[in-house]
Amino acid sequence: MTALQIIFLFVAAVTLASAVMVVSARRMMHAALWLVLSLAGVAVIFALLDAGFFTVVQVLVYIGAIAILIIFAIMLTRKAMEDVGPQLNRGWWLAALAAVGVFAGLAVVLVSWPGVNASAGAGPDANLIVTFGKDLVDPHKFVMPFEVASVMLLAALIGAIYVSVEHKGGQK
Amino acid sequence: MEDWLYIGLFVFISIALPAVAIFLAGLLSPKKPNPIKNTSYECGIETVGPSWVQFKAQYYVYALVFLVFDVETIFLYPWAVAYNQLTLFGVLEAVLFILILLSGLLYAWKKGALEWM
Amino acid sequence: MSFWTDPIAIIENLISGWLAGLGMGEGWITFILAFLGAAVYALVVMLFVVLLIWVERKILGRFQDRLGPNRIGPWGIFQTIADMLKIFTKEYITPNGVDKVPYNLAPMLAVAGVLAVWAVIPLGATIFGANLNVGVLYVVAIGALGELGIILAGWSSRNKYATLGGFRAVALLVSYEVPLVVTLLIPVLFSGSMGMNDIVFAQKSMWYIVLAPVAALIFLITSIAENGRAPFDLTEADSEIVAGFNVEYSGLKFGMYYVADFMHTFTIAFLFATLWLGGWLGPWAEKYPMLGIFYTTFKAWFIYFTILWLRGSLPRFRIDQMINLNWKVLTPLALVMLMLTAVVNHLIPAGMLVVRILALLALNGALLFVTGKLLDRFAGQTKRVVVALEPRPVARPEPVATESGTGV
Amino acid sequence: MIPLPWLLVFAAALFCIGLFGVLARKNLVAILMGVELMLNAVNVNLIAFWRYFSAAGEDSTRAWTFVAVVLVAAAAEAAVGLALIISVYRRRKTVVADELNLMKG
Repeated sequence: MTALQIIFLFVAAVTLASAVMVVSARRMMHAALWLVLSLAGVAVIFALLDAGFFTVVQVLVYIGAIAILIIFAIMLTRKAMEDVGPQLNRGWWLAALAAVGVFAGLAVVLVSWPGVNASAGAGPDANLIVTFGKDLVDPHKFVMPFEVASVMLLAALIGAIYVSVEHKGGQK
Repeated sequence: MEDWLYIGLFVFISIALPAVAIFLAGLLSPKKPNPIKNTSYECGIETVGPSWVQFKAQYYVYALVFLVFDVETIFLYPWAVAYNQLTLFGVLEAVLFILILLSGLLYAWKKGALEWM
Repeated sequence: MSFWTDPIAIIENLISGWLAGLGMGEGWITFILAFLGAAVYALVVMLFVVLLIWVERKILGRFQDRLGPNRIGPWGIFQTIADMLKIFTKEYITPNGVDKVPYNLAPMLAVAGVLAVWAVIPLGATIFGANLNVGVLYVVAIGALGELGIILAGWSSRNKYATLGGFRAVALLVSYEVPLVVTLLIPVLFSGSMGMNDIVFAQKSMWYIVLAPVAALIFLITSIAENGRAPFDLTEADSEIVAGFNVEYSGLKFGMYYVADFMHTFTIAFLFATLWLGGWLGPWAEKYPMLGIFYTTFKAWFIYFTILWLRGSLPRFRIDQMINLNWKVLTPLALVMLMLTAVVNHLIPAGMLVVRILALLALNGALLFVTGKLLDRFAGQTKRVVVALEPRPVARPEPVATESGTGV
Repeated sequence: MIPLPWLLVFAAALFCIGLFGVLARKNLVAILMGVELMLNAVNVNLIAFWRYFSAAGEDSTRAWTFVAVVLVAAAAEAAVGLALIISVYRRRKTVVADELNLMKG
């Protein structure tokens, strides 16, 4: 076992444990903090896979923006969640059963899949970010996703602001 | 990979360093709590109601606009890195990208979402 | 290569040779070297803050026509050490009902969010932590730790002031991050790399402050705001509201916020020097990397003094002014600046440096001019809504009617 | 290098934990957090496949574009979802999924 594998196992264990805490913590704010730890773990795994750019983006977008947004939303809707009583549905065991079932199914499919024993590729060249940037605005490659992403962000912004800004004289 | 090892260690150390300092100071410092000392600080007045107050939705809107502009970095930074090797068309594509985002900002502005209330 | 041209590399070779002599594997040597390097670097930065607090107090004292610290040691230079010893022996007061783990974690994260930035700041041609190929984004991303530290402090203290102060602070921080992120694209765009050291190398022909002064200005303003320094210190405007998110902290836990604040200021100064003033570039800097440290520090010092100067001379903004400044001036300006700079810079063929400088300077001048005109035009139109109140009784010595009718 | 099955099993586990959160939690914000976990698992998978199966250069950027678009989708989903939750909370004073019955006024 190489050092890389040991680090991976450790990080994966922490990530999964904090993910479990996210779905089981009673206090919403604690769940959000566990979510932050879990997202950070995923960021480290990206770094282990030589995708440094996405490590940084994961921290920037998920921890810096989405987690903060979630924390704000928790604070805004706080009265309803005085953190008493069960935080799970009555049928939570059904959900657990479904999750375990899906996991078992995925595991079986993955292990029986012939491609699973592939060895790692050559690894990324140092200039991959440059190539990525070029391809993003190349009309023969990914200019569509590029522009669609900005339209999608625009739509999200307009929609979210429309919903969340209180209308003057609107129904309360 | 070596760079990332260094970064990981550096982040770990920059959390550990203040942690060690705080721990050491905890050993040195006196511990004499009493009920009055341990109450929440509210300028000498007794705390009324729950101390986790609810706050304005306005903060949420700022965070929202921030999120949108933050995600844009995923696309704009690689574009900026490749900038010197692009054609004019490639540059104009990104200008269009920014213009679309800018129109979102203008919408938020017109809607009054950016006002401090 | 003698000891004085590049001592870091020499020491590194020395240690790795010694470790190899002990029969260690390649991986362990890399690990130990990285660990030692990071630890020493972080420790030096932390200790530098001690000196810096004295400098800041001294300079600020002069700005305000006082002497500043002047009792302990020559020119009061050991004042911070005395203060440090004092704060080390202060009691930690943990109020009832705090959420223990986040409460204790928050000051550490606040420091870490600033300290970790130093991993990518180059001090000389060969003296840097890591020339990460996503360095600029890393600097922005690691700031999220600081935000998290503030939000945790505000929330876990279980105090109304702390909660409101914390969320107010974070709302301002995230707001100002938008123009910051957009402005940081400019050096990346010019140099074609996100690595900090590559950006410094690319400034050999011309410093970026000459090519994009407006971007540099926006960077300076937003990073001061991110730091929460005067004139943007309204998150902990101690003369108006209680200190904000860190109100329930005491002893060294409070001290950590203090350290983070001071360290942030001079981290900004170094970042500014690296991104806009050519970092360690200077005569013979490439041949003798140690000279680079001197150049960077000198340039950063200049910016640091400017920040202190602003702190000493400007009054505090109101929160609505601060929000308006960000969303209605800086953000649109930064976006327009980015688009125009990208297009204009692209139209000029490579190699024509003088033309490029002149064109970009003209563009920046025009941008500033138009912004100024627009601001003048709309200056009178944004009125703050003031609730009209009945005239309130004012406590002033009214003439009291006495029997003789003269009053007092 | 990390064996591919480890990565895939890890991603599957993360996905299923998220799924459990979505199905079992009462609070709408918690459901959204579950969705975020699932999207993260997707990204881990995408990056793993990129690392193992992409030939040098050619289709690397395709995987990266995919990941970037997933990130955008996650951000847009979080923004709109949380805005809706806040709006619902303003009208109904609850964010518990079971108590939201739109048929009753």
